Amino acid sequence: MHFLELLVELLLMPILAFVIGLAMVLMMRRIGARIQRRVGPPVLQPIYDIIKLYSKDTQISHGLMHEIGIIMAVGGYIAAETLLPVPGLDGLADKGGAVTLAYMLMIPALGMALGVGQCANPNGSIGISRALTAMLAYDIPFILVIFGASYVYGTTNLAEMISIQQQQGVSSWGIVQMPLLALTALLILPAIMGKHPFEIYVAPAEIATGPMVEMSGKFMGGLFVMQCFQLYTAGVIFTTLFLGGGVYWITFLPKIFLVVAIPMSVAYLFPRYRTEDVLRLMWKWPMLLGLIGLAVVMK
Amino acid sequence: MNELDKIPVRQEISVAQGSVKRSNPLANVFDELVRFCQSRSMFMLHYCTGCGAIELPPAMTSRFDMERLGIQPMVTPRQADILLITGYVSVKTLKRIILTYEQMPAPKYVIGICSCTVNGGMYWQSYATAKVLKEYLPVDIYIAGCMPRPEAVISGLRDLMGDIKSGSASNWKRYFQNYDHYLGNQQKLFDEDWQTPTDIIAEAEHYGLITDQTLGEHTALLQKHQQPLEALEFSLGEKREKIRGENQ
Amino acid sequence: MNLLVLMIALPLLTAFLLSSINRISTLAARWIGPLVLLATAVIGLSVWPQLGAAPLALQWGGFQAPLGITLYADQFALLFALAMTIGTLLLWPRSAENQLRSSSLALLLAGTGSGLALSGDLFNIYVFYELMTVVSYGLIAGRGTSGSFASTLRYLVISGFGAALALAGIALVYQATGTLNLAQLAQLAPEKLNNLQGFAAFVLMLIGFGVKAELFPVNMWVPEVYATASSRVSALLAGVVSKLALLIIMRLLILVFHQPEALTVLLVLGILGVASGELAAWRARDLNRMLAFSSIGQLGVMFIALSIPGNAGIFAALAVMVHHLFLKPSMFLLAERWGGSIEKLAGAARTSPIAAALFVLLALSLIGVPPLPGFWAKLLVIMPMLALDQPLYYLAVFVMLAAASLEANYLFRVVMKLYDKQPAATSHKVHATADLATALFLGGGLIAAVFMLVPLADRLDSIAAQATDVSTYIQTVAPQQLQSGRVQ
Amino acid sequence: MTALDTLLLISAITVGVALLAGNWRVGGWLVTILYALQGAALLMMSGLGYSTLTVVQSSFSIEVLSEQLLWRFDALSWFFALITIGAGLFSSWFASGEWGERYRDNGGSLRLFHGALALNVFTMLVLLASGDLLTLFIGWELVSWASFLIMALAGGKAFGYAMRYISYAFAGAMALLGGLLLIYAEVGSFDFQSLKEAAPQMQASTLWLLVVLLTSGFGVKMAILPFHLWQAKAYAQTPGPGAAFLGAISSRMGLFAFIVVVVQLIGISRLVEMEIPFTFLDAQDLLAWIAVFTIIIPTYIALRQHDARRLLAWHGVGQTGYMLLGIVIANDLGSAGGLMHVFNYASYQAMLFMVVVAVIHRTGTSDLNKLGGLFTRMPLSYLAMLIGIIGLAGLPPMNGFVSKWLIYRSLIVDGSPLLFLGAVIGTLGTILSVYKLIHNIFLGQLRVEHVAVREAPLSMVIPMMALAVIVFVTGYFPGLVLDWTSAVQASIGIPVLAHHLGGVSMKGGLDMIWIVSVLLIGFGFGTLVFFLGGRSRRVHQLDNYAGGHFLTAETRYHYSDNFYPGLMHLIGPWYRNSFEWLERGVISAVDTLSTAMQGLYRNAHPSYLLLAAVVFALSWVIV
Repeated sequence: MHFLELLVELLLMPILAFVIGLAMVLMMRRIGARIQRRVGPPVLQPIYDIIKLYSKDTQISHGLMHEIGIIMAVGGYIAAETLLPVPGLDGLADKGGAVTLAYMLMIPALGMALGVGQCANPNGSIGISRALTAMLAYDIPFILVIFGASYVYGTTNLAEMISIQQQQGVSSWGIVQMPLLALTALLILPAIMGKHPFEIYVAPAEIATGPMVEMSGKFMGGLFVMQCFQLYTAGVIFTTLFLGGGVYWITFLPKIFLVVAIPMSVAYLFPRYRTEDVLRLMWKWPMLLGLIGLAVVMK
Repeated sequence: MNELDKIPVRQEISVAQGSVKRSNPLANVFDELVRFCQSRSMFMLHYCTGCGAIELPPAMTSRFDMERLGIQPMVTPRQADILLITGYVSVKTLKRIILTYEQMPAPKYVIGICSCTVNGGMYWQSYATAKVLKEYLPVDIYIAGCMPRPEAVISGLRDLMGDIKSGSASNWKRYFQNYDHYLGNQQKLFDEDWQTPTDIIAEAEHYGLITDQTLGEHTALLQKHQQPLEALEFSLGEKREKIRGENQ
Repeated sequence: MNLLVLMIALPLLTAFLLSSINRISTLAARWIGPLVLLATAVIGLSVWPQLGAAPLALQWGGFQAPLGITLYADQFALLFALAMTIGTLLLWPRSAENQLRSSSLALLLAGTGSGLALSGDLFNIYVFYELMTVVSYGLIAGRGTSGSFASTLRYLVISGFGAALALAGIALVYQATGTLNLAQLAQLAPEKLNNLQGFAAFVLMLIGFGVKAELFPVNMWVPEVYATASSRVSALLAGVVSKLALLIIMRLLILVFHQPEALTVLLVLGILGVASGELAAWRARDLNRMLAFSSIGQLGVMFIALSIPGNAGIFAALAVMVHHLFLKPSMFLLAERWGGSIEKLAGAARTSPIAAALFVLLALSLIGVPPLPGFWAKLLVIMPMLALDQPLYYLAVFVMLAAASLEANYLFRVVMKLYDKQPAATSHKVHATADLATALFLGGGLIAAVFMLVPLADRLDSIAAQATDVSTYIQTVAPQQLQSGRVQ
Repeated sequence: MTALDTLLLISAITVGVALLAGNWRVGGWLVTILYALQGAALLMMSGLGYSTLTVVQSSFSIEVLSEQLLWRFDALSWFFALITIGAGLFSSWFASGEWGERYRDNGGSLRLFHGALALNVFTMLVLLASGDLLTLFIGWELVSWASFLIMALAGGKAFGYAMRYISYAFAGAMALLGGLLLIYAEVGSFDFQSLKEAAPQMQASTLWLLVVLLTSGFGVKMAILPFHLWQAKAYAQTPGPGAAFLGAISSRMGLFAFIVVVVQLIGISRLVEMEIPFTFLDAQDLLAWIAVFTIIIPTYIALRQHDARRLLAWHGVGQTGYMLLGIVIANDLGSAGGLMHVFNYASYQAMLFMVVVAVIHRTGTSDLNKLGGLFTRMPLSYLAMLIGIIGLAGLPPMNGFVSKWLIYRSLIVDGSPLLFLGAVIGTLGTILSVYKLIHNIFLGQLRVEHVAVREAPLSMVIPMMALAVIVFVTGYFPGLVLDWTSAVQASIGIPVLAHHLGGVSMKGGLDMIWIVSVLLIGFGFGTLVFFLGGRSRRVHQLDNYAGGHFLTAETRYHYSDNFYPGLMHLIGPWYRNSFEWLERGVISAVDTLSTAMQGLYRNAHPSYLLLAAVVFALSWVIV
């Protein structure tokens, strides 16, 4: 039937995600610079960085798993993007749904963790330990959000969630239906994206950027690509769950950029949290909000 | 103290290699693009050995903002393109600097900041200080001064940027090509069993940068003392004899 | 028919003649005891089939019942008479210095035991019971250690009290009915003994005879005696003699005392026996004491089974008794060389693998692991209790099940020690061949029972049915009395 | 002679052959072939797994206590038997080669090991075949003691753990016996059918008592809270492949019996009616919450282990919670998930144990703080462990994801956010813990003493790889297993899950064929992107950034101990060993009582008691 069409969609979705992700990285760095009253990087800086990293003459590898780890990290995101419906492109949204997506997103993290492990650098392992702990911290409220949304829309299919919100107008948007859960999601968004103030796992001065300590050249480049996907995914998921998704790119893009911009703008104002403080914070306020939100939603 | 011109540097090789033109015009464009990106995205490892480091924060923060030039600080040699050596280098520190340099992925550049890296500066008489950085590592740019202001630092970085863009900043290759010379100087300073856990000769082979200056008496001495450094290979069966030696 | 009398008379006679025989020939004195017992067993077995159809009553001493000495033999009684005889034969006491004395004591025990099982009136029962008690003092003290004397004394005191109480109970019965013949009592009981006096008589007799049956408050002698007596004697006392005492109580329950309170007393004492015995066994540090406490627990289960009204209770009790009859002597025989601290047993399985394996089998059966006989016996006890749907019986089930868990725990602690890979410092004694062979024979009986479960159950059921058939009892002993009873 | 007779006969023969020939060089292989034959006999009944057959009777039956004892197979038994025989086959295969020789050389009795393993399989088949409550109990006890046998084989410490197991198991069995006999008293028969008919009329109080007794009985074997303490240590100490076998299937027998009696016969709908006073909960909720705590607590205990076998064994306890949770939810999704998780879990748990045993075989330790960097030395074992941990953590593309997805989805459908949250907390803990497992063994720095280590022998690698293939293929095509679970659902009277080869056909369903394909293609593109960059150069593990420090082979440069300090800083104080405390409390209570009883028998003067009895009796007479 529309097999060819689907194939094109599947190809297009990761590419779009990457391009938009690049722009988001730029935006993030610009926001950071502006907050610090700097000029910030030029427009094409993310591309420069990636090209430079891929074109390094020395690509230091610590073994096969180090390489496979990076492949898993990038490949996993490429695959995950096809589960994420965007205007005009539903991809495989009906084959998996929100729960599948949430677990698919752990594949890149796992790949990266394995790759870092192979490097035999304790700084990397410490970073992974902290990153996994942080994941434990934010995933618990995140799962409340996923559950709440699935409950409200009566489905875990993201494409259906979008169509429900689109058909019934703004009043049916997630943010109106379940404002507390939206707030929860917003609170944990910087942690999901691994950004300030929850980036203890990179802690450059302390554990030499943690997981990235042995990453050079294209390995680092792969992680830069992954970061683009990461920001994009976070933005799109939030938009899909709470902001009605989008039928047109023209309305969709501002939403996802806004979603990413909000935590970024706030985040740079805070100092880093320690690991146990991340846990304590995440398990206190977002969790509380999430539970109340759920109670409200489920009556 | 060695004279600068006594260093047997074969300038013409590196220059010729740096600006080699490929016959395919597209490949040329590609090379240009890569060099441009490399020049516009420089990650630096500031090895803050001395007082010069104090000038870097202003260069990075709101006043001068290096990031607008695509220059970012990085904390591990694996991610860095530039090694900034910001001040005097004691003998003990130099060992670390050399290791760090060797762990950086090519193309890599060294910038010596402050007079101390040029000729020892105010430590010129110190017994514990390596005076001329250039004897041990191929330095791309010196930014002299005690200490140089942020403007000078940025200016130096821009010079390097230009060199990279034009393809003439290829001093890193000299380290491989003349490894015996650099190693000799290092051995003279440290001891004859001096070694780092990095395998420079294998890397030189990897990039085809072995010249007749790469290997010599000093590398022979090195190989006498060196622990074997082959990467760990997969093993399914019995053929373990080669790697077993690693333990001894 | 009259042969049955020989079952009692022959061993008794031999016992008294033994010393004379010994003067003539020591060899004959050594062998005559077992041979007589063998002969008695053969007699008993030859009578066995004909009892299936109808039980036999025997008036002895020239008077008719109720005045004469009445022997009553149904399969139930004969089973335990046989158990007594064969048990004594299997567990024939072997002591180097006092062979003569212990032989005659064993013969006496066998004779009195058979007599006890076959007696048909309370007075004879009391006489045989007392005789048996005295014989057991001798057997227990036979070891001659200070410990055995002390425990004998303790046993003596309690038995004395028990005997007095039993006698008081019998007196009460006699006062109420004017007879001690069981058949006549069975006739009179519904009107004369179905009151408080009857109940008091029952309780007194229960406690009195309960001394031997290891009934809860009067079983304080058990651990010390079994720990100090020789294992063969302990096996005999725990395995066989206790069952005979139980048999009397069963007879009394079936024939004379039908008060529901009687059952309640049995139940409560049984529960207390199980709980106290198994709990105490949990902390026992040597095998003999552990087995002693465990046998208190097992006897408790039998009392619980007896407290179930109707045929089912007798059947269940019979099953548990027969199971215990095989199991406990076997275990005590194994404990013969494994006495002392359990810690010292570490690694004993290496020196005596067969004994260790047998111990595992016995332990498994004791705690009731299917398909071994112990499980089915336990099932027979619990099933009718739950059907009764009464709180006290639920409690009993709970206590039994909890006790089984404890039992599994302490028995397998021993097993673990036996199979420990680090052997203890002292070397282990190997079992005497005779001990091991007897234990294996009894253990083999348990395994054989697994394969003959169905016929065995049927057989026990019919024995129980025969035992509970009161009217047959009365009719067999004294047909004319039955009629006159009605006239009265 | 029915197919079931054949199966049981071959299984019994396997026990005999194992006991007879276990010590021979070919003994292990002989036994392995016999397991394969058992598998073939099972396949003769494969109609059970596809709902074309409903029941296969055994022609053997006996009558005891006027009860007809029956043995038969239905879809549920078939499904569990498949896993049992598979686990037996692979474990025995694993044990047959070099592992067995080493075991024998170290003084172990291979005959006893193979015998115990075969006995376990046989007794489990007998249990699975039970056709009424009495045979169920008989099978139950046989299985318990067979597991005890294999646990105690190692001697030493294992004795203590096996002892603890049997104390729990026997107490559980007694609870079970109480429950079953209570049913008999209520229903008047041990027959399944009569219980099923009588259950709807039972009084709530009886039913409560029954559910408590049965669940504790079955729960001890499943090691659900609060009976979970025995399992991990006992399994971890079982010799090598025995641990793989026990870990894979042994405690599932509890689940099997739970499904048969509580789900199939009493019925979950009956549980829903049983409300707990003064709460919003009913019996089903209670069970679900027990399941959830069984997920969470053992998983986070596993996180603290530093012995690979214990870590896995504790996860085994935790994973049971998922199965129970799915089954207790009892809608089409949940029960399919719970059942499928039994299969999935068996496949990867056996494999993970095998990997750990292979590592012990080669390095002599399973201490996570004494290993590291074995990836280059044992790459195939690493691959197996990787696949296994992805399965255990429940991530795509392995089969563990599918079953967990089903359970999550059922909780969403059911509208139980807190149960869902609990299940996810368990999964997250699992991810943390399995990463630590693979990292500390295979990743990081290779220690000097392990440089000469080689890949495990083929006799060990092949079973691992075969299991890995199963884990992946049933993740790719979950329909293969869902066919069987659907047959089981049909036979135990739960709504059947609509499924296809790729997964679940429903609104917001799951199609693993697409998901996995797209993931693999994604990896393909990832590889392309990766090779856009220049050729990579492998460096020695000592060529590593250490803040300028010079690394040598003697430098321990591997992060392993206290792997999650940040997390432990916060949740560390929450580990209070409450259950250990509880257990010790019970033991000392029994101890005190026992001392009192001993005192009663030993010290208290018997005549006093006698006197009391007399006074009591006389007063009764007089009053």
